[in-house]
Amino acid sequence: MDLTLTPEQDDLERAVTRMLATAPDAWAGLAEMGLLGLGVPEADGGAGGTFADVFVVARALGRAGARTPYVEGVVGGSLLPGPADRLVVLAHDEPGRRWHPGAGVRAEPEPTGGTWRLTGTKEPVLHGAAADLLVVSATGPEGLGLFVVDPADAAIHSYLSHDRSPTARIDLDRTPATLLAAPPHADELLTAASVRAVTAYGAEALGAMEDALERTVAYLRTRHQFGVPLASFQALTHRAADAYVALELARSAVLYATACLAEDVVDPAVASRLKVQTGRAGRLIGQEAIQLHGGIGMTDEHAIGYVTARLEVIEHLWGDTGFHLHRLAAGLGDHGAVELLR
Amino acid sequence: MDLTLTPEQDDLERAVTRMLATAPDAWAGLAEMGLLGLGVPEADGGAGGTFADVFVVARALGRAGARTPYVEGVVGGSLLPGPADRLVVLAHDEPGRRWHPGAGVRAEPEPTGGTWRLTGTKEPVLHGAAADLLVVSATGPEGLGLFVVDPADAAIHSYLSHDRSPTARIDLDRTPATLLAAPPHADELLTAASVRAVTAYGAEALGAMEDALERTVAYLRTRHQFGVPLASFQALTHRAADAYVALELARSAVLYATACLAEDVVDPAVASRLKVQTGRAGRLIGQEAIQLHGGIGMTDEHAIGYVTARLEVIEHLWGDTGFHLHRLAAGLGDHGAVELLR
Amino acid sequence: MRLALSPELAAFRQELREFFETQVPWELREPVAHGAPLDRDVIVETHRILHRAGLAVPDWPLAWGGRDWTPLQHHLWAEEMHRAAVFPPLSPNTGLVGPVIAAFGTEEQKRRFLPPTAALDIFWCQGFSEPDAGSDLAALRTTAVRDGDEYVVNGQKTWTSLAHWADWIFCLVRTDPDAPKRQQGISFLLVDLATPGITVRPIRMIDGEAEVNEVFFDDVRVPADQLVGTPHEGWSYAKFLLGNERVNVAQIGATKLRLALVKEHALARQDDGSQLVDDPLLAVRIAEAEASLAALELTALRVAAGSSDGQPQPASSVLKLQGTHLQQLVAELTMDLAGPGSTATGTPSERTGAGAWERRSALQHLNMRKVSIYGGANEIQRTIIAKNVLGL
Amino acid sequence: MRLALSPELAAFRQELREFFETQVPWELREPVAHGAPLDRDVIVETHRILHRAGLAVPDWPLAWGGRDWTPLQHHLWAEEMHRAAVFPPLSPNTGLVGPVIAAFGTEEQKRRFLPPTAALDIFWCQGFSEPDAGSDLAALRTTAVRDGDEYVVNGQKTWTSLAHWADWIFCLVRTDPDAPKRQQGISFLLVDLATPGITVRPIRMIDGEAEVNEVFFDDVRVPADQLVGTPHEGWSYAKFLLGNERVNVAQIGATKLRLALVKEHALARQDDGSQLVDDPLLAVRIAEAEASLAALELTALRVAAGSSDGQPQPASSVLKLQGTHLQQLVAELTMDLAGPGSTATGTPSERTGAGAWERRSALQHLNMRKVSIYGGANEIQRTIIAKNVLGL
Repeated sequence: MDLTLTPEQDDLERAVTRMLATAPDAWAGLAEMGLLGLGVPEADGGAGGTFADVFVVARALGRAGARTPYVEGVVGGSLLPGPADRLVVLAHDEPGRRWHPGAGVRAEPEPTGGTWRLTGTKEPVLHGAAADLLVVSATGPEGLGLFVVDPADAAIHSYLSHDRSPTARIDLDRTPATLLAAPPHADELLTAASVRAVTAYGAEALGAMEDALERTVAYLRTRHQFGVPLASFQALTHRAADAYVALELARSAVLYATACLAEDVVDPAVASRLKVQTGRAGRLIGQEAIQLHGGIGMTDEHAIGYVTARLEVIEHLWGDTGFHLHRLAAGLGDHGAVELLR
Repeated sequence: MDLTLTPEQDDLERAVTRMLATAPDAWAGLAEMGLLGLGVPEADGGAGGTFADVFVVARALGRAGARTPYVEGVVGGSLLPGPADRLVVLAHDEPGRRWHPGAGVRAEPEPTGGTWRLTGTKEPVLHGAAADLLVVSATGPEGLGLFVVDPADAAIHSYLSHDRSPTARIDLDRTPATLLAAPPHADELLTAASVRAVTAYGAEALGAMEDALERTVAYLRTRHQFGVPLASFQALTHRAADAYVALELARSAVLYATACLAEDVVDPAVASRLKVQTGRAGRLIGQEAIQLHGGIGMTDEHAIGYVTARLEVIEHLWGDTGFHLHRLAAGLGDHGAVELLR
Repeated sequence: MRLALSPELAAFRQELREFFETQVPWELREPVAHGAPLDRDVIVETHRILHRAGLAVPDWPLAWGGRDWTPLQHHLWAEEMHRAAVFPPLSPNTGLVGPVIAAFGTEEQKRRFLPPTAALDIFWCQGFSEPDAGSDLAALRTTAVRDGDEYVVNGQKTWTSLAHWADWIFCLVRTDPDAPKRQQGISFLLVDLATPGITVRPIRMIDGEAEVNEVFFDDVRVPADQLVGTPHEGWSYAKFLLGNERVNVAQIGATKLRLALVKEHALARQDDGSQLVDDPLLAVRIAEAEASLAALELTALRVAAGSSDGQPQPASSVLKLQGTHLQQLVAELTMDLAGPGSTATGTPSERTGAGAWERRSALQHLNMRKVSIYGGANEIQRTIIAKNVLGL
Repeated sequence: MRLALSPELAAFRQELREFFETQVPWELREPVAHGAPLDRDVIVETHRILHRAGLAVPDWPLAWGGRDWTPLQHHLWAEEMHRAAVFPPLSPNTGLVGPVIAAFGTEEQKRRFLPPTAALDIFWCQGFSEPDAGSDLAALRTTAVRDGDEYVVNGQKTWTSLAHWADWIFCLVRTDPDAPKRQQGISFLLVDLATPGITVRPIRMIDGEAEVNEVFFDDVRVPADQLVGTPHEGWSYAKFLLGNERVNVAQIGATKLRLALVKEHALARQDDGSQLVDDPLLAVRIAEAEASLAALELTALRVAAGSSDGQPQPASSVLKLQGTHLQQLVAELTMDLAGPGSTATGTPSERTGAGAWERRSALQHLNMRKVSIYGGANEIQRTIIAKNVLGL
């Protein structure tokens, strides 16, 4: 096993980071660099590459605090492969429900042939308003299915969430749809998509945590109180050390999940372990970052609060730490010790 | 509401503390001071007084690290009131089972009249070998009952537990017994006994935590490393401050539970909240005490390790923190906000 | 030791409960109950209703509108107020500047300021922190130089809560820059925000609100009779005041209200018949929060019973640490109950009302991160405990 | 990035697994599997079986019995060893003094000491800590004064693990009391414990065991050729060695074995048909421990892959902190699974064997509190991370 990046991936990271520091529009920049559709086979119109490339881009986006539909596109592209410049967004979460594999949106077959009508509401759908196509989960006569919807046919209400991500509510009212996957295949597809989503968001969270810790450490070094730098207060530096430990453990979990996907091993337990590690680490690092910055960490003008907010958004997508702990607990009897080396 | 002790109780505390510092045998000292049978009505042969007096004695014992059957006697005396110099010990826990309200010991009625035979094993029974009488829980034809057993009729195997408390395994093999309480009255009695036990052990744990924190603070003040006292390391003093906060919150929970019992309010939820507070605080303070003492905290010659061990014993008696959290969680719907003032 | 309320106290509590629930209209309580953003009208109207009933400044001296209550009566007053979702009397007025003027002001200052302060005819804000003087308050650099019958003030305050709504500000200013210690040479000055030379600039926070401000002083001329007490002795008044602030900042009543709402959400039947408490991890987190909050409330009652003459006790640091911890814990718990719904913030107008608790939850969580920073950051409280209580 | 083991590595692992399970008798592994107290015979016999198979010192230089393995091969070796409950080769020999002699000793010292050290013909113990030099190791006061061809050693060591079973001790001693810095003037000395003037006094610990000792030196005469490397340079050798120690002290394999036992207990059917994992809090604690341990193991693999020439990396402090945290967490979890059974310790003879895990659990928990204290206390590790990694 080897969890390091290739020299090519290191180059890619530098290039993306450089672009993000200078380009006015991160999304356009990614498109220009040909980085959309990474992980989608070239035969399907994607950009090829492995999930390790996705990791590199997502982590760089997290470090830079850029809000793009990148991860959403990776997930959508895995459900509905196609040209790299087409953004497919999955609309799955629904208001008033904690994340769960079922869905309340109802699908009704049209009398005429293979088309369907969907009715219900999807929210939050991150970057839903930017989608070229929507994949919508809905419960039909035989169970949960996945459907393709043209966003032009749906009522899309868009706003910025607390981390400044463009987010949407999508109202469907007998909205025409085509079937992408019927039950039980839809469940499998959704599970695979969830593993990809958790891993790609995990890479973004890793980048965000790196950014938060670096900013916090720099602040401790330069900010003076009581006539000395904050870094001379051992209670603070020891907490920064604990944050670093959490970061490195989260990094290991994300790198491993990436390596699994890069070799087409799709394992929900691996994703759940990643979610638990990044969930705990994200909360610790995000909250310590604000606390150690003091008042300015709470202001709109300072980026650190939005890093913390972003980590909370990621925590609540695709099941939170508690959800994944329960899932791991339910599977305790499936194995003896965890075998990492395959 | 008033959670302070009376001047008489303050005097009592001083007297007990003085005795514990000098008397060769703490248990004999308590007997001599007439402090056995506190909380048992004088009409029943006890020493009278309220549960606040029990609190005072148990806390002083905890501070002094004395290992006496005091709390066990309070619990036994509440089940089977009688002369103050008679030690009644409840034998309820059984090997191989986490604490639960049922019991595996079987009770069989004798064909001849009101006597019974009990078969099974009780362990751990703290101070079981010192008992003048045992109250044993056992399941009979109609459910859980409480029985009185003469210890001379049982096989008692005694040892020192990890905190140096005399502890016993009691093997019953068709051991004669008399019925103390039949179902469902036995359940009620046991529940009331558990509230008393949790509160009295809580007072002892409070004393033990005070002792642990005081010793630790004294060590931080006097021990030098890197040419300065440990107290000049902020990371350590801030942890001591957190321990103090935990101690004060635990103190409040114990004082309140004591006030409830002193006015004959027997509320399992109050006991569970106490257990959660002292459980968390005990683990924090016990573990920090060893860590901040360093190597000598691990040695048999130094008392601090036994304070930590004692806190763990108390944690595992009458349901641990997890058990009481579940019980509180199950009762969430029984009330709105917690009403402390009655 | 005594557990039960006396019949007199039970009646006292009942009277307060009735007052808060019937005399403060629901329109003024609803925004508090549902965690809406602060609203100046709600604050002022509620305060005045309480003041008219003699319930705005019960802990002030009797001569200035206080009530001769026991600590337990004060506790019941606060608890019933929060329970009914009544916005408490404005704390800069009632808990901060008022008590300082009452304790250290001249008779003339008392007569001039205490009645309008109690009545909220003056809306006060607190000007203590500066860009380089937060936890290290004694590093403050705003100066007030005596010039005839006036002080000329120059400098900048920051994190000034509600300055954009306030009429007056009370400030710590440096009047003797040559004092041998930084804590000396500081004075306590009352300033009308309408005085020329003052600029108030709201600071937008991560939750989108602008509760706090920067306040700039540029050759602001303040009459010398607005200096409270003895010149250069302001630090001791500030310490007196911060002791009060730490007790308030435990916010037990407010947290209780939030936690009751958490339980309501967690116990509500979903459309599929399930309840959020079916998740044992969530249920246990709620139970633990409830147990912790009860222990904190009991600790506050113990501290209140033990306090003497308004001198702050070291125990107030315990209340600040644990009080802010629980405020944050309950906010986090609310957000976790909302799950992905916490991310579905919607637009500001979609975040009002009882039904929108999920949309508000993440923003409230973010907002709540401030409470362990302001009013003496929790790191400062730990140092106080280590030093003053443990002798470390 | 690569996930799967190559066929060669998979075969390598299989070979080790077979060796450990068939060539090390169960009598030597059973005490390890069930957490029995340490036993000198188990340690020595196991070590010698491994040594005969070339598996005792794989990370030593090739010339002295090492194997030319990749970091991943070393990891597989350690993992399979722990998985089979094989007591690892004695770490003072293989991980501490051996590498120091190999790196810094004279050719003569290597020839004299390395073979018996590898074969455990010398049982070594480490004499670093002193009563007033624990975390602050440079405060050590044991002196070694040159007298002709000998050093005369006086002083006291403490926390000396297994000294009561050892043949030799390697010590840090002060050879130049006038050195300008405390870290200078320290030397690394090898001492036969049979030398006159040495007293070993076992220290009884709270779990009743006596793993550690005080060692007193009273005019102990040590041949000068037993000083390793350059006089007064011992501090740098100690730093080299402590870096190694921190990697070992993560004890991932041992924790994995303990956690597997926890799962076994938790999943076992009770006589009433229930399982301990029916309690969701316990089940979730186990799941979380497993996730954390996997992350730690991956981190160790990353550190191993990145290490160069045995130079300790700052990352080893991460492994020490989290490794000891998880050792303690799993011990605590085991005790909590046992519940009141943890209090039913019984007598020592009742605590042996697989069935007695509950009786052992609290004592093991107490014993495990040491791991965050020794080998560089966790407070020291945090300081190292803050300083060397974060630049604070």
